[in-house]
Amino acid sequence: MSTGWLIGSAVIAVIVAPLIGGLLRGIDRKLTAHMQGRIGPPIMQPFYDVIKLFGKERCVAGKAQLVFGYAYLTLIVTAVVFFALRQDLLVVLFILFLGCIFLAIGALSVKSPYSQLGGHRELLQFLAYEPILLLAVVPIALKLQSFRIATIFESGQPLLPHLWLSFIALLIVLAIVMRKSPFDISSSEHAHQELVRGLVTEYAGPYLALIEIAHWYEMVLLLSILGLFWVVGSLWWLSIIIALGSWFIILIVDNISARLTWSWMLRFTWVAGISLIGSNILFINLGWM
Amino acid sequence: MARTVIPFGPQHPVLPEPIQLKLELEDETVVGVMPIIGYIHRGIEKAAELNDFRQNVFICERICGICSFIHALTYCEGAEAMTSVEVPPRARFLRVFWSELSRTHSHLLWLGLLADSMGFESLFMQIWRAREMILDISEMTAGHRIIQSTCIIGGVRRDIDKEMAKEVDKRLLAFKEMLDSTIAPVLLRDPTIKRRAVGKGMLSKEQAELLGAVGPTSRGSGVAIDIRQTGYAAYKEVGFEPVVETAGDSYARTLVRAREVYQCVELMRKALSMMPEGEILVRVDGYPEGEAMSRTEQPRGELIYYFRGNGTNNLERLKIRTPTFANIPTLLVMLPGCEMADVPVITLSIDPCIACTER
Amino acid sequence: MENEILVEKADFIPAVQKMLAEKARFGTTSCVDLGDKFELIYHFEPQESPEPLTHIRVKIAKEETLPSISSMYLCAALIENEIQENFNVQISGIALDYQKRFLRSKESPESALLKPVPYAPKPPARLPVRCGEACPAGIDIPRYVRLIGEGKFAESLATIKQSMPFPGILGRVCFAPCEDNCRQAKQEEPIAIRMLKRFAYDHASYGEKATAKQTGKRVAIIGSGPAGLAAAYYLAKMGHGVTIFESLPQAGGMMRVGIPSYRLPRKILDDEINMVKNLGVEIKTNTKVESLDTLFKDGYQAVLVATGAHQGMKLGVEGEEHPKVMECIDFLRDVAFGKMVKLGDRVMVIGGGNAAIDSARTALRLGSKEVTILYRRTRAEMPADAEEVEEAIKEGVKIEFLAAPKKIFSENGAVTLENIRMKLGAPDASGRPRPEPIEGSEFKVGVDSIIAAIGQTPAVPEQFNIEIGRFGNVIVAEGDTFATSKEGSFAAGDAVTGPASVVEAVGAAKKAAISIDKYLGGKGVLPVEEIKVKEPTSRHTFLERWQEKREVEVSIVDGSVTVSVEKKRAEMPCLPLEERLGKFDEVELGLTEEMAIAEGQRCWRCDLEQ
Amino acid sequence: MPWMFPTIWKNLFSRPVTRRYPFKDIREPFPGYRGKIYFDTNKCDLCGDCARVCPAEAIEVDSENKQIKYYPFRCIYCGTCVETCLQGAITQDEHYSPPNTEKIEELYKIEA
Repeated sequence: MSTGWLIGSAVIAVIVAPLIGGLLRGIDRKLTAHMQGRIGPPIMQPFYDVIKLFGKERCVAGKAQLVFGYAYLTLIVTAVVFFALRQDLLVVLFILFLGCIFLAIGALSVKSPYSQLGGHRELLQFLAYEPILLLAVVPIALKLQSFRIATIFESGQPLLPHLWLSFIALLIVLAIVMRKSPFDISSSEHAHQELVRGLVTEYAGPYLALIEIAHWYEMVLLLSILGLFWVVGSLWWLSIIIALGSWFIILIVDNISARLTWSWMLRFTWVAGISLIGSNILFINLGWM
Repeated sequence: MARTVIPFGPQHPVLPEPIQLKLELEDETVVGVMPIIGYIHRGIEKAAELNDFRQNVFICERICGICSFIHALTYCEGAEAMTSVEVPPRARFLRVFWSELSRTHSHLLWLGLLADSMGFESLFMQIWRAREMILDISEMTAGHRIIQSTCIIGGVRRDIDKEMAKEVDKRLLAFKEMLDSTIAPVLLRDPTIKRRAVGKGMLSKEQAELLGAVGPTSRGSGVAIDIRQTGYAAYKEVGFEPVVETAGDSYARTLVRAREVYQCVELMRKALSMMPEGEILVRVDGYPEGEAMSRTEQPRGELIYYFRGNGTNNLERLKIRTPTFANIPTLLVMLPGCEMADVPVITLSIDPCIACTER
Repeated sequence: MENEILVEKADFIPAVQKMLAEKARFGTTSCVDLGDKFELIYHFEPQESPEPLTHIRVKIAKEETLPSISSMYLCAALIENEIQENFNVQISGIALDYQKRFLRSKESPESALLKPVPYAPKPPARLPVRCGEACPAGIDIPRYVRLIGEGKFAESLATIKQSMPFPGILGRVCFAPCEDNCRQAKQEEPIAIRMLKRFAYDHASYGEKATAKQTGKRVAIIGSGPAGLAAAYYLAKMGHGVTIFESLPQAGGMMRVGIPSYRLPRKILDDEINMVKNLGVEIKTNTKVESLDTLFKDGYQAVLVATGAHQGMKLGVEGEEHPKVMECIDFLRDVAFGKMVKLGDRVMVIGGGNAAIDSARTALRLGSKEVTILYRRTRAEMPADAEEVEEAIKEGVKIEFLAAPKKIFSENGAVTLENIRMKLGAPDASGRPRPEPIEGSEFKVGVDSIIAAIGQTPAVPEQFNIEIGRFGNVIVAEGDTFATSKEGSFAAGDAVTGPASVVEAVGAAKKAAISIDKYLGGKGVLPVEEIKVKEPTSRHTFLERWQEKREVEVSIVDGSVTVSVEKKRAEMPCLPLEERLGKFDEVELGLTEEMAIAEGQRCWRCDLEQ
Repeated sequence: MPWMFPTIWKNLFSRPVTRRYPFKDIREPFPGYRGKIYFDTNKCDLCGDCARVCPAEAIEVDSENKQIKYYPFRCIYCGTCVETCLQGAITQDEHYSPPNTEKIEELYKIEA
């Protein structure tokens, strides 16, 4: 594939990803509302919210927080660009991690106890899902002998039949990144939680909007990684179905469970995630998958 | 370990009423708690001294937005005792009906808030959807959804005729059906709910007695105290057994309230079916003189009114002891040692009604 | 209102106390401003809720102060506080401590009430521990060690007493298999369990309370050694009439005649024997039992043979009958009963057990200048306590390893011992390397006396008419019931096991006592005093506890220096060496209180480990 | 967790139970609902009973100027005035009184 085409797709990705992300958030809210027997907000509501936030007064608790907020957005966008350029999957993930750490540091740079606790919990959350995300790449590399996304496109055969265990582990990660029950620990989706959206309590106005947009990027990036599991072959459109399907499963789980505590989350994600991926790696090495 | 003081309230999304809990945290563990009340004092006791004693019903009714009928009932019971008025039997049964309706709606509201504090939004919506059915019955029978304003000194203002009683019965059965099919199984079985509530906020029986806990808070710890046993209104005729759980944790208090919802439905149907024909209101001629004490069981526990009249149109003194006021000290026992994430659940488990507390 | 109680200010608190005594629940308080006075009405609900309320009314002048009832009804604090604020009523005693614990008033001190209830109020199930399993008497070791660490010495002593009657004796002479099995020894040094037992006995007192009703049955016990005394103790507590027959002039058996008084002061021994006597046990000294049948004829329903192992083993070398050769057991007995024993300057002790060490140290105290122990193997194989050996060497005892006697004869007026050097060979049945003589390595030593301390065997009179085992002359007793071949007679202690330790004898005697009780128609339940102590409810993990012990001190003065402090095993304070010789004063002085508490806290509490 | 699933699945494929109040699908109130208060200026005889019984002091009767002042934002819609009025001059209909951006008061000129 030509370089020009790749760069073009990267530009398109940067523009389209937040649109998809916002749209998915809108549909998410609508579907959740319907599951609860409500009408719910209009599908475009997330965009209205962000536009309204941009129109608000610029108010910031500390300059450092601002820098970290921007760093978060920039790094996430960079990760998306690298993904679109079909670069090394490890590079994409590590840039993503760095971005998330900046978000937590941004929260920790403010003195508000809510923000502090939120930042602390975000780090714990990070501790819970990043190892799984990182480990999930290993079976892919084992299968294809390369960490490059381009290789997945070139391989010519879908990954899901071999790597469905890792895929399930990634679903847990998706739930955490989307901040859904039972994992909405650091900043609950609705502020009805002891920390009042701890992580972003101290962000307001346009800066909150930036964080929101970065979340959209993050979600789309993660869904794309899930989509990689069936990106080739004649049924390439299955990749979109898989990504949206897993997104829908997370919505369902969100609606049928209560929020749990961080200690439980840490235990669950580590035990479930690592054993799933570990057995996947084992099975690949044994030649069963 | 890092020690932080988190101001939980006075404005907090989990506790939509103004009470402040200064939580002392060590990392995520609560080591100290300091409840601060007094943010919405409204001087209702004083207002009741200045107003006509008949008008006070409507003022007392507005002490609390959730158990308003029972406040009115308690006031009327006391005022009737002072003016030596005999309430007609039909009115007494109607009072039982409405106060149980009030209790049902209060418990459902609380169960919904509990689900919300656990981040279980769909259950919250489902419970409030069921509560809507109760509010419809309230609107149908009393004319308003929450503040029914049906109880006045001497009886009740509205009657429930046979046709309406049939309709109410039908709606109550539909409500029970909804509870059975969608809400009760989740409350009783869902592992995520149990994980959040079982063993959290322990209150032993001795502590409950010593700290003067009332209502479901004490009944969740195995203290079988229910003021309805004294048989005010028509409770003696209707008859009932208090709901008691012994575990003493947040889950036990949840179960007490959930079981009481079922009990309320039964009591309402019983009251409607046992209701005798006759008057619903008698004329009140006298003026309050002397003293009286009236106690009722509010959804949150025992409610005490003390009256003192001097034969004029106004009361000399009205003293109100609300259940949440008696239950707040238990928080000091329940909260220390729990995780920060459990604070909303434990705090809610006493069903704090701050508007009541402050009066 | 009905049920009014009008009281004056002075009678107010008594009236409320009366309500409290009737278990009335406090409802609320109303206050009315009467112009020049306040009237306060306290509403109470007597016991059951359908009863009418009771109202205590009290009038006070505006400048007067009313006592608070919040010390009786904690829940009243909030209400009284509110009244105080709204009406300016002066109420004494309520000072709500909002900063600390909200409901603490001046009168009610901080109570357990305001602490949260732990979810699992029951103490965690305890695990079997290696020290406890190693103890022949089955003492709850982790518990008494913990209680000493908590400073509860009396409870600790009671814990020991639950399973073993002689903490004073065993706190001094036990060979402490528990310490060998202490798990902490793998990481640090073992807990000084024996020293703590001694500490508990020295620093706390214990009254015997649990005694069963008299059964009217009578039991005879032959021998007043540890096994006999322990069995007597338990049988007496189970309500039987017990008589002990002792052939020696004083009770105590091997504890009196085998253990020198610098290790076990006679006062302690006498105290413990008196403790048994006080339970109603009769001890007949200087009485030799000739036959068991006469005892049964005398009206005893059961007999316990606990004669011990008092017969020294023969050396089996040429010239053994030499008058200067003594059996160690005879030697120690003579010393114990104050007979003058002339040893001379040079003493040779043959053997490597505790008896050998005891003999050597006793010899030193009797004035011998040069005491040598002859042992066939090396120090690692010595059956004696390492500590005892250490002390002996400190005191000046020489030990000749890898040598054995070959011949004893008189030469130039002195006894001469011809010895032979040994080397270690293949392990034998006991697991120790078998010593093999090296040919031609004989050497001669001239000494003044020789003490043979190579072991003892029981000497059971033939008239007892009970079955004797083929090896070692011991009584054959059934493993669980301790019953011998003769109906109604039982045996325990060294007489059954061969020479062993005090604690093993006590452990066996306890089981024998249970068995005898069952034989006599009892249920075989040992009467045990209940101990009321709070069990720990927290379960730390092993790792956490281990790290707890290593305190890290950071000095800020000269930069950052980290010092890790390791808590060492307590060292037993001992009599200085120069004060030991020539006297029989107790060598070990006992731990101080601080040392004992520190030692008790050092324990890892493996029994609570998750 | 699975116990909630049938409910949300059913909800997802059925009509929402909420309404777009006050724009669409407004449910008619039950008969007997205590809503807005109206004064019949023809029937009123300015006796002032309603003002006396009103617990919220939402009605002021000015007999000199022959007018009644009614404060809807004080009113608690208890309906006591309706029951009290001997002339039957006060009526209450079954609709909520609409929200407003300012605290209005209503003035009734009595003709009789």
